[in-house]
Amino acid sequence: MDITESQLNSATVLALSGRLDGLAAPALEQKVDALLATGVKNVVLDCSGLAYVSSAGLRAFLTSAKKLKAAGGKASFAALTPAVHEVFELSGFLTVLTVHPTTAAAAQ
Amino acid sequence: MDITESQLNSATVLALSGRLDGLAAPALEQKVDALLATGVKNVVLDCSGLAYVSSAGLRAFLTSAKKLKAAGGKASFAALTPAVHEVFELSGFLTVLTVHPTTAAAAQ
Amino acid sequence: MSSSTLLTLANDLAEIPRLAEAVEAFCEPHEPTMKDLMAIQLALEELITNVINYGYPDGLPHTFTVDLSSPAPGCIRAVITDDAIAYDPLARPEVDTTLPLEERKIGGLGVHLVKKLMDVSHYERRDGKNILTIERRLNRAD
Amino acid sequence: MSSSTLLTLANDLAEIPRLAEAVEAFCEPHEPTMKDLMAIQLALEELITNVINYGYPDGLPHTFTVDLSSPAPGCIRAVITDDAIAYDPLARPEVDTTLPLEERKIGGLGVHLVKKLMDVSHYERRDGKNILTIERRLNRAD
Ligand SMILES: Nc1ncnc2c1ncn2[C@@H]1O[C@H](COP(=O)(O)OP(=O)(O)O)[C@@H](O)[C@H]1O
Ligand SMILES: Nc1ncnc2c1ncn2[C@@H]1O[C@H](COP(=O)(O)OP(=O)(O)O)[C@@H](O)[C@H]1O
Repeated sequence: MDITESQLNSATVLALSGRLDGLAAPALEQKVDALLATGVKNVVLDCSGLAYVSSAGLRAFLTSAKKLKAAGGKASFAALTPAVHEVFELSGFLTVLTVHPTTAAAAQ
Repeated sequence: MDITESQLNSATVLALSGRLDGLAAPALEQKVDALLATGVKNVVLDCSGLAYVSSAGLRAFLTSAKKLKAAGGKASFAALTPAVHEVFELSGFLTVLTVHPTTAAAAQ
Repeated sequence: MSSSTLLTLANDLAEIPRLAEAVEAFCEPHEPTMKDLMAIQLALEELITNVINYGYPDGLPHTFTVDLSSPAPGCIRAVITDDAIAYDPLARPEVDTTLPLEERKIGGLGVHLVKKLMDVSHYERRDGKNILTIERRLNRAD
Repeated sequence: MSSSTLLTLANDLAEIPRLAEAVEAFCEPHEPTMKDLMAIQLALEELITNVINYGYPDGLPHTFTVDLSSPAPGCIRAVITDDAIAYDPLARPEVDTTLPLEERKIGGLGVHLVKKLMDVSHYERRDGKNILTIERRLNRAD
């Protein structure tokens, strides 16, 4: 999996591409920890290029969202593919995480 | 397998393309029988597009060559791919059949 | 002609993406949707991750198998067979997916997703082996 | 991760091109040359054609299997297992490939080619079954 960082409005956007499986999930958690350490609080996860997510990836999403919320910030998820959307839905993540149709809307 | 018929000098050229396996071999024998029935005696088998030949295909080649020879004609084989050439060689067909590098040379 | 693929895996998480590729190659002639592929890859990742992480407490190298087949047109079956410690992951209590963020437990989702995404999930202990069978009808409406 | 493919075939010559496709799909990750692919497809065609044509004299539908695997890097193995009548094709006398056109027999070449194109060819009768194993090292010099 590749993680590409950029800035949009007041949000730090992490564009995820490829497969967020159990091998790749630790890299995402480390990336969010590193952002938190530099004071970043508003993170948008752009999932438009995310082909696959397993429960290990969902765990990394949940942990990241909890940490950002505890730091007074927030995580927003944008542009889920239909397959990833289904996994969010079956996991009840559509109600606990903030999900937007586009990265632009998530970074408002 | 596809068989395409054309005329070059005094020879009837049959261009073979695809796979000459046990399923396809009867079609080649029928084609040569049909040519013999109309008096054709000089046949070039253009193998440049032949990706595969099995012993059933070799049998069809041998039968065709024998029938044409018995009718006072001849069969020439042209433009073998390396894989088909190897099977001819291992079968001793390079010495019993007439093999030319190109269709033009075979139709001289 | 029908075809099945037997994969032999090491107890190493690096097998996850390799297995995903083999699943894609096996399913391709059956024309799966993206959702189908993801569902089957995900279910297998969840189950083999547990086998790899918890099944072999001796820490030594072991192998186990994943057998891919199509028992009927438009249906994919995977059977995981391991000689790891006896464990039925399907017997675990249901997770509550309706709790708010603060109360959600980190983990436990994997088996929940397996059950939701598969049409069949079945555990058996036989001849000292764990045998987990999962099946999905391709292109199902959901 | 290592992978093997088990194919179940009917006693019908229409299986030949399907088997050839499955062989190509299985071998592809092992980067065979055109000669390698042709050699393995040809050896399998010769052997299964004989099973289909002569192995089941009752004329009824039967199935048999072809198991494709890679026992070592750069080596492809195929095992044909059938419950047809006991027959060892490898025990047949060598054909004479040096005779002139008129004296060449129509036929008998198939098994000759199998032996030449494969590095291993082995017959065994076990549990009422014919088990034929062939192997080829890919990219061999010849
Ligand atoms: N295949 C297995 N063999 C033995 N124990 C297992 C297996 N799978 C799961 N477990 C046990 O069940 C617990 C919870 O599993 P699971 O919810 O999948 O864990 P997590 O989501 O924390 O990875 C594990 O901590 C382990 O003790
Ligand atoms: N699998 C088999 N089971 C039984 N008999 C066989 C088998 N394969 C070959 N035979 C016998 O051996 C003979 C010669 O085989 P082969 O040379 O391959 O035949 P051909 O080249 O004429 O197809 C056949 O006519 C048949 O009687």
